[in-house]
Amino acid sequence: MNFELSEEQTLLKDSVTRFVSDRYELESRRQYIAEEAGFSADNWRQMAELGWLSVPFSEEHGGFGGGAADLMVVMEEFGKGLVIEPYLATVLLFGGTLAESGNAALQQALIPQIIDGSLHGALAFHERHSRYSFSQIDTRAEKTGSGYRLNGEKTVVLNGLAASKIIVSALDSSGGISLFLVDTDEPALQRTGYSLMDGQQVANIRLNGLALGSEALLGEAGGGADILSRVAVQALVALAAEAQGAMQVLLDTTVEYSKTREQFGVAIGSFQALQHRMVDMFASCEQHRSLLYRTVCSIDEDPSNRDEQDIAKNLHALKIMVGRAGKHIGAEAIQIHGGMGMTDELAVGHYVKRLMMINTTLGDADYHEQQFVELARK
Amino acid sequence: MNFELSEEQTLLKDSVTRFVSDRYELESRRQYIAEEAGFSADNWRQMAELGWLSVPFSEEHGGFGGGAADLMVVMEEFGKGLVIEPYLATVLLFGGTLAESGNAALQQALIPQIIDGSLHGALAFHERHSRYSFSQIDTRAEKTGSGYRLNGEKTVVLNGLAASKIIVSALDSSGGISLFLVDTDEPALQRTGYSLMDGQQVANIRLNGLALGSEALLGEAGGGADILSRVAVQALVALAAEAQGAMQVLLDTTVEYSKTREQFGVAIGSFQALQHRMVDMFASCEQHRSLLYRTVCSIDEDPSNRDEQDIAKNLHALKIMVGRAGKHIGAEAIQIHGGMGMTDELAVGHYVKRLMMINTTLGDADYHEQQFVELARK
Amino acid sequence: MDTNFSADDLAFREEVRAFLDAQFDDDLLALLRGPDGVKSGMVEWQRRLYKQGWVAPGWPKEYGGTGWSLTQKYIFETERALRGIPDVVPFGLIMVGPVIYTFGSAEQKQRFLPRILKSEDWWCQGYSEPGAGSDLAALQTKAERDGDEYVVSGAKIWTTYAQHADWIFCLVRTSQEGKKQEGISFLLIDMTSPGITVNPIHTIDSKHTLNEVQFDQVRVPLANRIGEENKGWTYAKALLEHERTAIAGVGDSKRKLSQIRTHAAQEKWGEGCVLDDPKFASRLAAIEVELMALEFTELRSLASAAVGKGPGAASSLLKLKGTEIRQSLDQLHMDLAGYYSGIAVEPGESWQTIGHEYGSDARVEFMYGRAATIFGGSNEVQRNITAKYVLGL
Amino acid sequence: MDTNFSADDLAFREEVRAFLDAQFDDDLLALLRGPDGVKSGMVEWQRRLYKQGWVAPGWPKEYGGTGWSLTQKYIFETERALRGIPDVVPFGLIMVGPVIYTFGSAEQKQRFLPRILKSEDWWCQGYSEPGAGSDLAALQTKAERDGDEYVVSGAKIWTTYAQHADWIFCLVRTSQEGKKQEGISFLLIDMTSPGITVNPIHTIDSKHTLNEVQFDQVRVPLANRIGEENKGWTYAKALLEHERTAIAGVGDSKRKLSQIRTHAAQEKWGEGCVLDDPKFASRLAAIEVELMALEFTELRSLASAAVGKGPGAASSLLKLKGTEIRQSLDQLHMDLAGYYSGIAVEPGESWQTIGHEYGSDARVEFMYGRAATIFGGSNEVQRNITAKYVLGL
Repeated sequence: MNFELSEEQTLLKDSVTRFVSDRYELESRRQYIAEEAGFSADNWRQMAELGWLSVPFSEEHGGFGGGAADLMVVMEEFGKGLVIEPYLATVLLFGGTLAESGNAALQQALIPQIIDGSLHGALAFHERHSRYSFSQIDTRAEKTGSGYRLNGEKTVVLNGLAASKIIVSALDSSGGISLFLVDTDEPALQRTGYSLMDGQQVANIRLNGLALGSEALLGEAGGGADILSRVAVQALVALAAEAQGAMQVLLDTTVEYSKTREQFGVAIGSFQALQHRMVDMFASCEQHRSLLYRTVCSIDEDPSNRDEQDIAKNLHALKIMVGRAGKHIGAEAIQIHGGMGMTDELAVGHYVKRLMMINTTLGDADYHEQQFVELARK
Repeated sequence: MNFELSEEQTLLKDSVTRFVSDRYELESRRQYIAEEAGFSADNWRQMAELGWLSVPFSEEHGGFGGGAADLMVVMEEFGKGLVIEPYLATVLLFGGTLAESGNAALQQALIPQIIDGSLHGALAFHERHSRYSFSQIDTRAEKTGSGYRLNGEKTVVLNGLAASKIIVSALDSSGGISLFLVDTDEPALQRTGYSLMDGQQVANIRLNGLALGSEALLGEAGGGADILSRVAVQALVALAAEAQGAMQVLLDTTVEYSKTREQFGVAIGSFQALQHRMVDMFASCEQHRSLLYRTVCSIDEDPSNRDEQDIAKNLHALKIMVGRAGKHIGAEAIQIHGGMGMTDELAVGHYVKRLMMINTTLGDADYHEQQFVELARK
Repeated sequence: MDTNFSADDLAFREEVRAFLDAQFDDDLLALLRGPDGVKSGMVEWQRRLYKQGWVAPGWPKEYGGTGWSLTQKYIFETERALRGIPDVVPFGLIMVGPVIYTFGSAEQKQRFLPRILKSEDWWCQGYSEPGAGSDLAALQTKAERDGDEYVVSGAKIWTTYAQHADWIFCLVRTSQEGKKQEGISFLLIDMTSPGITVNPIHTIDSKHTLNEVQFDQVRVPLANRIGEENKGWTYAKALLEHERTAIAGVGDSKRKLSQIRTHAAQEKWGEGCVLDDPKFASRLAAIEVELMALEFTELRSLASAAVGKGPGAASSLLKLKGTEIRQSLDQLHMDLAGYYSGIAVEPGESWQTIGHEYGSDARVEFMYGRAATIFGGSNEVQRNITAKYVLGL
Repeated sequence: MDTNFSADDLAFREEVRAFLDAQFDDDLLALLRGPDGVKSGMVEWQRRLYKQGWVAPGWPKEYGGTGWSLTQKYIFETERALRGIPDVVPFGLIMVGPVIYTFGSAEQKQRFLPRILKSEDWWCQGYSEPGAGSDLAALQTKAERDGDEYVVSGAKIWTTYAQHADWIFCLVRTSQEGKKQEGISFLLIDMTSPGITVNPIHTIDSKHTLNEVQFDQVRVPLANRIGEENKGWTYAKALLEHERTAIAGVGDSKRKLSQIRTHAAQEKWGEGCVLDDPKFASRLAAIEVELMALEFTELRSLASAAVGKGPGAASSLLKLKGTEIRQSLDQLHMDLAGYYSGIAVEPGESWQTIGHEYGSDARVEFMYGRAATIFGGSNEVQRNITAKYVLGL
């Protein structure tokens, strides 16, 4: 039993920490967001050079072959800096879906481009009425002589504007979910970009009878929902690790603020009621960390001992706690910062907003609780 | 708009307050519980003499014709003293069912005996698997030539041992619920008595083919569930008012204790964390009182304005809050009393136990929340 | 013990309903939703109320109040909130007005009150300072006498709508002696005075509501002081008590709750809608129960005041529970909007192409609503006060 | 970063399972459930553990410990709790034993340790006093020297199982000088000494577990003092840290959770069972998630200690979260039992005729469990300590 980072992981962590402290002042972050892509192309190049874009990919695809623990190390530091570059969207969701879909030709063509930073992608799975389900969608893929024709609209596609290729989920005629790779310069594909409160640029994507060749199908026809669930494993760990970083910053900032802010002649951190509440914030933060470690360990378990049911249970539990600990810590951080917590100048509100978006990404706490309960019944 | 007691209600309240302060020291209460009936026959006589047993009955039955507010006044004071006499069981559940069942002959014969204190009754509606539903029962009433034959077992019958007559719910052949009046000296009726944690004596009642004449049927065949819901109106108000009294005592006792108990050289009531928690106890107590007044006002509304849907909604909301405020105030009262809160000597634990039993009587908070939600859907 | 409305009350309710339905019309709605909605929309609405004689129900009749009973005030407030009609901007009508008619000179009454009633002056409040938030009395903005003027220097913060304001009422320090509550005076300051700078504060709801107001040797006539020098704290405290009424926000929360129910019934989820989800319904129900109770906590308080017994101990809970309930509703609305809760659309963009039409409103309300437990005496300070004055701790 | 058990660990787990399954047999169970179960049952079980050499995993090998790694201790603890096997009575084996082998004289070690290991002496703890609960150092029980003896007078309270005890270890005041933590000594006192009276305290669970122990001029040889005079506080503090391990009660809570799941599946409700109720399932899930986290908070603490880094900051949460989780489970079990939760049946009465077989157990556990957040440093004191030492407030 061991919860220490390996030497390699410690080096990786130090390198991401340095990147964040060099490049992620709140003011620089505002500038990255103002760039056309919605993030810094220069940062992305830097990430590619440092090899971070290769972390989750297997060695046969030219990747680092990293496990969940490696990913956690990177994402926790990203969370501390509120890094805006679309690591989740391009590397984990788009790249992860390619890696899980078993289409060797596409993998060989595209994964190296992701790793070298030249290709941005996105995964379009949300719809107006899908809520948090991968399969409750209305976009349809109609079989044609030479391939497929897609009609429908996907919403809140992370990195949907900067992406040059997008993987789209659609219902096929058999009622199953299939995944298709589409180019964003297709005229039958129409994008509306907008921002989320955490600064991310996202898009809604309309497919107006988009015609695709049969090679655009990723994996088996009807196998899309399975692929997406496998992709979610790494993505959920990444989100939780990012949330861990953000929660830690909020906790530390709040405790520090309470030591310096004076009211009624003393530091507000000397008030017992606030002390007890900060202890509860600390508890939420540490309990979340424990569940993150638990989940990471279960995923990185020796293949002989790997227990998929246990992993699924841990992941649901983790996402439940991401949501709840994030809300708890976020609300208390603003409250204890008082009026200052309401301002956009201070970083507090930005961390809180990112935690709120993390909660709603890939299923919120209530959704995962429902899944957790169903799993327990089996 | 007016939340003051009338002059008559103030007199009634003062008289119950005096009774409680004269007769309900914790030690006297232990002695009442130790009596054979599980309560004090002398107290019961006193209640009859003071006219309290007549409060909810209409004037045509020889009662006081009191409304929900009058009942509230009596029960809140009972709650402050943890009065153990079976007012709920005999007057409100047994008497209330008679009054609602519309059987004039039985009403004329029995209600005066309740009012003069000579008759104890009980209402047997719980079963091993009924949980909080009136209708999910297994006891059956089979039609015979001359009447009915009852088979089954009722559980946790309040006042089931002291009662000489019991109203029993049973499924008839059409699947409806009917109510039957039975004498407890019938040989085919077998009772097992036991105690609840709040000191109440209750019984399980086996009906082994008990033969009844057709006059034993109360109200319409199959109309039992409706009658019971009407009976529940007054009973729920009474339980909530009793809870109000108990919560008020717990709050007051806890605040007082915190002013005198010293730790670390100061009264524990000077610790801000405890102060804030006691404010939350106060809030629970006052919010409960508000909902109690809301419910009472809606029941006592002029007949022309009476809104049954509104009353039902208020009653469910009230019982939800009885459960939640009771748990909250009870848990904090014990915690803030520290080790002393764990002892049986102090009254604290006894109030907490009574609140716990009130929560489970006639449906707990979760059950009523479900009902509240269903009502909101209509 | 009853909540029966008299026949007169019921007739009054009909009158209120008729007025609100007629006067809060589409033109006004368009104005309120426009780019300058807070100022031009609210001024227009308050003038319509003024014409009806209803703009200041809290004021004594002699100064232009309505003379309504507490029940009538409650009826008006309920009907207003149920229609989603915003409350009047409080700084003139609810806050400084009562201070002026209670403690002001005859000249001050004559000069300021009619302009407040007619919404000719827009007021803002200068209490909080960068170093003095919940600890209001620690304020440092200085006013030194120079002839028949004060010279005011310092800064006020969290000043709502200072960017629109013609006047600001301020607590300033006129003496360093004695306890910090002593030595404070209450001044009315013309916002066009030289030396005043208004700096916007950008808040987490991405709106511009709050400001910092700096005073650099601003000259204020002595005649603009309310009451005596160094007694300003007393006047401010009286005002805070006045502010307490309707602070529970029951009507607004009821409306929010009913919006959430409507939206949850529209939101598809599996074969049904989100409202069918027992856990969602349970969260909604738990809040509704608290709100049903709070409505009567407020009524108890009003009724007690109406029979001359003061608002009662439970009134100390109105802000605490009111803000907690509102924040729970805001959170529930956010959870309902799901990933659409995060959409930060600029005014005028089409919702239809993007997601739920309510997502962005829910977010703005959630974000700005965090302030409800911070400003106007944080909930921590409210608990301290209740512990001390109600529980005697 | 991994939680893989080594092959040796897995083999050890098999050994533990085999031992527990064989030795925790029906005879023992019957003894434990008998009228004198706590004493005779626990002594028998501890003797079986002693025979196996496993009764004191926390002790150094030289004094009779097991020499287990932290992982092995964790495995043993998990397997024990999953089977519902009670932990050893802590006062001798977990509490005073370590004090004696760490700070005691050679004579004391020789005299007391073997008898503790063999469960020949039953110990109890004399710390709390009527006036000194969470503020332990305020204790007043006095020990005055008289020749080669102390004369002890005063009272201890909340003394668990004092009615069974042969010995009590006590903190007593031997000096009034200096800070209250100074002037305290640590004494071992024979419970058969003249002047000792044990008065039962009846608690809200209707069981007799706690007592008040009065000392009226009780004579205790100086040789029964641990270490130096007036240094008792230091020894007691060291013991409190020792006590921290496994304080989270994860294994016991896991077992309780699985009991609740089983009972909820048996409890009919409408067409299905209570476990099908989404709200019930949601409450259960929320607690399980916290418990899954706490299990790893404990493991992180153990693993950190094992590599010589101390238990880490998160270990301060083990008691806080552990007791909160346990109390939530107790409440859920009560709610599941419904009106049957209130049944106060005497031992030996038949459950079948009355209601759910688990209702009364749930109630006793709920009631006694309220003490978990009060005794051994209340959760309020735990939060104070964490705020100070972990957050630096």
